[in-house]
Amino acid sequence: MAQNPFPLGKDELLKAYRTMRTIREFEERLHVDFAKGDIPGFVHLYAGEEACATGIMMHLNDNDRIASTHRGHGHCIAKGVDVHAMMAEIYGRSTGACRGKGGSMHIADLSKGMMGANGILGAGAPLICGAALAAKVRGDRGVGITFVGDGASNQGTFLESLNLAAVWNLPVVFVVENNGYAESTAMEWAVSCDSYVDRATGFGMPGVTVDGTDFFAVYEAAGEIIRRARDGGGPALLECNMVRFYGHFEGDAQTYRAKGELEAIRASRDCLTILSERVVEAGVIGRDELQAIDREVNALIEDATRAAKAAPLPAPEDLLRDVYVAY
Amino acid sequence: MLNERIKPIVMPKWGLSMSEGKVTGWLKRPGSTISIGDELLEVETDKITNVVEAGETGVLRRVLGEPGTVYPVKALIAVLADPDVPDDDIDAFISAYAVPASEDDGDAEAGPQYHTAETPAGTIRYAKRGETGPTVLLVHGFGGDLDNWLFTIDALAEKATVYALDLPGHGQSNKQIADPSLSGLSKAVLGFLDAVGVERAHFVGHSMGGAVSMRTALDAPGRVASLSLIASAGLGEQIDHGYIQGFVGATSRRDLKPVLETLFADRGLVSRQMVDDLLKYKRLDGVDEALRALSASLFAEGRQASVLASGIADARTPTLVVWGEEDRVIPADHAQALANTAQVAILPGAGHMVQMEAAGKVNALLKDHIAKAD
Amino acid sequence: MSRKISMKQAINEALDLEMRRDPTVIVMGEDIVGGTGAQGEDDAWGGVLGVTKGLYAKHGDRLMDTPLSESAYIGAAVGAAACGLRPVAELMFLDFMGVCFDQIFNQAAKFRYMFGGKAETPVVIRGMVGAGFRAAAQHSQMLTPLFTHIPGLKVVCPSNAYDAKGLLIQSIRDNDPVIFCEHKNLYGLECEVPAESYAIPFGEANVLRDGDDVTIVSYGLTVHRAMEAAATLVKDGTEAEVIDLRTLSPIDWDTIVESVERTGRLVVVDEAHPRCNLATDIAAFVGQNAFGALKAGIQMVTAPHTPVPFAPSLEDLYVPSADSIASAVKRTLSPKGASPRIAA
Amino acid sequence: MAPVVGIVANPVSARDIRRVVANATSLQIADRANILLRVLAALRACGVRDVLMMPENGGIRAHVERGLMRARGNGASGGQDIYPALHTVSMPVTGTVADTHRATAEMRRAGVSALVVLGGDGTHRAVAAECGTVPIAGISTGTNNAFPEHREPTITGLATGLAVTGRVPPHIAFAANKRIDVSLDSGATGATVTEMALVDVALVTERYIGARALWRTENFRELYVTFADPEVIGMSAIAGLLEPVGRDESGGLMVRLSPNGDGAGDCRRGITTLNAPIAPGMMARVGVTDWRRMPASVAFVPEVTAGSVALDGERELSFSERDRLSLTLRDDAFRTVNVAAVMRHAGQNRLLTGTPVPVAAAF
Repeated sequence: MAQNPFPLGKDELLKAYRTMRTIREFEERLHVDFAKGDIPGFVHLYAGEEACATGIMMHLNDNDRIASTHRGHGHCIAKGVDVHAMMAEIYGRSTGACRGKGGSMHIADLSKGMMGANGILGAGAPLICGAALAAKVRGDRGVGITFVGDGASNQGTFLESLNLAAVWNLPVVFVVENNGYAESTAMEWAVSCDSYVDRATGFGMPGVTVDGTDFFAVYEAAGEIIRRARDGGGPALLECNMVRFYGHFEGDAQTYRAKGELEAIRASRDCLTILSERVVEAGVIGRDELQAIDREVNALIEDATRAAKAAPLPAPEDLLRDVYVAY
Repeated sequence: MLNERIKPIVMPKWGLSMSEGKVTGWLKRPGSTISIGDELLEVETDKITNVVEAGETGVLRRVLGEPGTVYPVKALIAVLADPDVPDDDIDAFISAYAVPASEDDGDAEAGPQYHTAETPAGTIRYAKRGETGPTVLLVHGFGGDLDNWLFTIDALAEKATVYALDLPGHGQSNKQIADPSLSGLSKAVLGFLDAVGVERAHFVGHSMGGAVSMRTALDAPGRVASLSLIASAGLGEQIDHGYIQGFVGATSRRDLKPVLETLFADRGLVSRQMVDDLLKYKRLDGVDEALRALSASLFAEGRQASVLASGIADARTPTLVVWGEEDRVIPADHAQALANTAQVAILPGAGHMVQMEAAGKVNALLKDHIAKAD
Repeated sequence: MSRKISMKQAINEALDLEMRRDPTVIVMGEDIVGGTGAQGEDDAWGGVLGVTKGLYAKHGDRLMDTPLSESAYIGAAVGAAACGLRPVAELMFLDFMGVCFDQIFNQAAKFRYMFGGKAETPVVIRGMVGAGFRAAAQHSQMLTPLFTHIPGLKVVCPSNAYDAKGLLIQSIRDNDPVIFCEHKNLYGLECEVPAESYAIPFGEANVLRDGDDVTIVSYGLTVHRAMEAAATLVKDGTEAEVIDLRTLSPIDWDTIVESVERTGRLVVVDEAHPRCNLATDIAAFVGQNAFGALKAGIQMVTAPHTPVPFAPSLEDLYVPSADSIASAVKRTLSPKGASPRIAA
Repeated sequence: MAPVVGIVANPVSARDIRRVVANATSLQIADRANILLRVLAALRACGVRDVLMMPENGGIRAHVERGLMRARGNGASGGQDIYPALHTVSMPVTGTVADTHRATAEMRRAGVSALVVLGGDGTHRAVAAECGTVPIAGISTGTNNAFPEHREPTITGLATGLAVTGRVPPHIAFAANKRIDVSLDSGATGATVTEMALVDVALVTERYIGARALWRTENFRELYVTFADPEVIGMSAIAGLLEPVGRDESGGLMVRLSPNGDGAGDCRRGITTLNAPIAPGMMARVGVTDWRRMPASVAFVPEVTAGSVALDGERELSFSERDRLSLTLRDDAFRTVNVAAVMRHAGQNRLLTGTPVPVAAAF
């Protein structure tokens, strides 16, 4: 094997690949099963964007908090939420991460620092300011990462949070996942100042744009930004330019896309392909090793799906449980 | 126009915070001949309703207090006089009567009505009344405080120096109880006496306070001049577990009121204010833990852990045992444990809070006992 | 030791004691310290009406001035609560709820349920409510019904200093989000309050006055109006039982129903607007669960269905008065009391 | 026919990690648009009536069009257009460097007289790769701006306008520039990748592209520069602080760097350390082993066998032991507008006075 030229060890590279592959497989499976009508409600898939969640989360521990979006499966998996519990949650089962009461848009696991996917766009930003404040008050060097789509970055909550984080010098990283579309609306039209870095600059914090389909680009930039935040350097914004392989939600015909757009991005901007080509080409990881991971992930998702479908529904009395601490 | 043969009956002052009372009804008609100790009327305060007993003899010549009307403390509500005192004199007396300025108004400005002492068991709140005669210490029971001696302290203070304290975990004393046993409480009481410079006192203990007093008499006999045990714990195993559990567990008026009613023969004596005051006490930080620790230590599983009767019988400390016949918390027959060595009085028509329900009789017994033992 | 202090002092004291007891308690809000970053004194304001005055000197940076940015800092308080702190966020006037309600009703109120009972959000949002302060339509509302409508929120509205201290301490210790409504016209009202810490449990109404003829239920400022009304009704031989709800979520249904079962008559007084408020809620509950006990139609005394007017002469008509409460009681006592009336 | 000027304005320059690690500039989109408007006004003042612009979705064009619209609307120009007509190259937008390549090539085909470029070294490099003989007028809006000179853009626009309208002779108006060609033969595929740098080629041991920017000096190994200017930022400064080499001289400089930059240097191997501004706001100690002149047209094969090639401050290519890398400096590789010379000439010849003195009369 060649000398490893990457900023991560082989085990870490394998872990990153496994995470990205798990997200991809999880989402692809949901895509198929949703079309069959197996899944209640609606789901927003993260496929295509895996490098962003993974590149960032590789720098975090359970003490660091993230606030996610409606498109949260990838963040959950990368932050270490149990895949079985996630799948069961999406199927509305009692074994789900939220006992079947949250669903796809509200998967959370606070023990892993995952403060919840969020159905309200932009709502995670103030929450993560609070998480970062808690870390600051405790002095535990924890950081808070909030993810926001290009569209929700227009929310007042997000902009107010940039200001609050700067004023309080909180260890927060605002990650803008720019997949070009706010639901169906082009980012270019909906975001007036055109640049997230400009927005960050306006609030007195640095902003960085990286190619969100390049795991290493995200990993490296996030590493610097997170380390800066941990060291008390304050908040920063990270824009990841990336691509969404599916619609806003499942069932979206994506008629707003240009002809050939999807085919083109799948061919040239698939972050999983980019990563695996890079590591195989460098001779650090063998293609067979990646294929072995693919098989394991496939089995895991298959098992999680089978288990979720077989899991018990919540009991009727669960309807009234956990509204308050007691009474 | 002082006429010594005309004796005013005034609105009594029960306890430090009482400033007024409502006449709820007269138990004697005008013209009745009154003896000392006769029940004259009922007065309701924001804390409690009780009977005003006659302290003098005479004919009830005038009844001035209208039922349902609130009068300030020391307001003239009736006049006693011998039959031969002319009506004109009585009318003149009434028209000349002026409510003495409340001494407490001045006191409240001059200094605190309650005191605190720093002791090894923490801050202890206490009240002190009287300056002469023997020293008396009043020790309240489980969940009580020094206001349990509302009708006792001023009566005894006429001829004694009376201290009443809040035990640790109670009233406004420190809420932490380092040692929630009778010995622990006894040490706290002795620590308090040290802090206020009292070497020896006549102990008057109610319920758990009786057991604490007995424990002290056994452990430090030199400091206990006599024992007056009122509805005392420590004389038998039995105790109403429901009361203890109910008292500890209650967090609302609805829960607490029926519990408190078991303390009295006359359930009607439990006023809104009494319940509210106890709830306010129970809500204070540390109280719940203190009460639970005490009940676990002293009354676990509904039995009293310490029975001290034989030790006290042997110790020969001059002892008075008083009980309300209708006590539903600790049965009155526990008094029999000391029947051979102590003066025993079982009072009819009273429950566990006999010193409140039959205050006049209990006070008379206490005065007599303390005078004899001193 | 008990002594007389105002409701404002009682709230200050509750915050002080809880910050002393628990290092995870932090207090934030606009100008709660005052003058942060400015050249003048530290602790320049201590809150717009001085409720938090002096706490900065005792607790330093655990008192945090915020930008005028309710959505961000209320959300941050919620997020910090979900991460182990016990933040008390002052929302100066609860009328400002409009700009940050999402953080409260979609986030804080839902975490426990939506995350399957695996999240706690021990946050307190406290602020001023109520009319009578000449503060006009956007600084005077009693928005309590908006909050009681939301499952997961607890709603508290004390009527006096003693309750304010004990309920605020309970709110801080409670593991659910609490909206703590402080009637600005009660801030100066004094009563006996122990210096020590104590917590008043939620869901226990306070019966301020016993009576067998009619039950008057209220909360906040109008409790005092109800007591005034009860005092005047005595002259007619009417003894009113006055119930101060203290907490609106949870609400003490038992005390209300038990009282109505005894009195047979109910007057509910609510400073909120008349539609879908606490008065209608309680009236409906009693109508459904204690109809047999009722001797007369339930009367509701509320603010009118208008914004709060500015002109003092109009605002004085806005808040339910002792007279209007007494009249409502008389309606329940008259033979016609049972007939329906249309409220203003 | 009036000359047409092409404009390439990169909306995504100055967005990299150096904002975080070194407080580098982040020029706002609105400011880039304002720069463009200033350039356009200067071009129009010199008689340029048509401008061809690269399409982009980063917002620059939208801002510029808003500015043009306002100028037409507010009547400040007294009915006269103060801006040239703006045309856009018809091509799809990918948001990548490919857009710059394609737009440059299209403009060259369309016959533009000069290319005004807004961006950093990276953007200029992309334009230089495709511009052929069309001169470049560079405006710095990037991070490491060694290549474009720092100057008020109105002046750059003015000089460009004067140059393309023939009011300044070409031998004064335009200057020759150097570049380094990089050729990488893949040992795995046999394919050859060629790239170029305008200012510097740095070989670093990191073998991944990542966030592209260079800031970890311990990984620096070899440095090749077209000019070594102690007044600029970045890799060129390292060379410039050792031995200045001008933009107009033939050949460049080659420097070998060592990982032990921090004083613990290995004296036996003749290592010295240099304190250099390697990025905006970032002074760093760099271990220097030796340096020498890099003559033009001679292929250099580096000693480093595996790592990444950073072109003008950004990691672009990675290579391994199996690959073959060579570097060659070219003199006279492309042309730029010599703003300083043009403006000096304009002043000396009073080109902007009401009745310009004929160029010839000045001599």
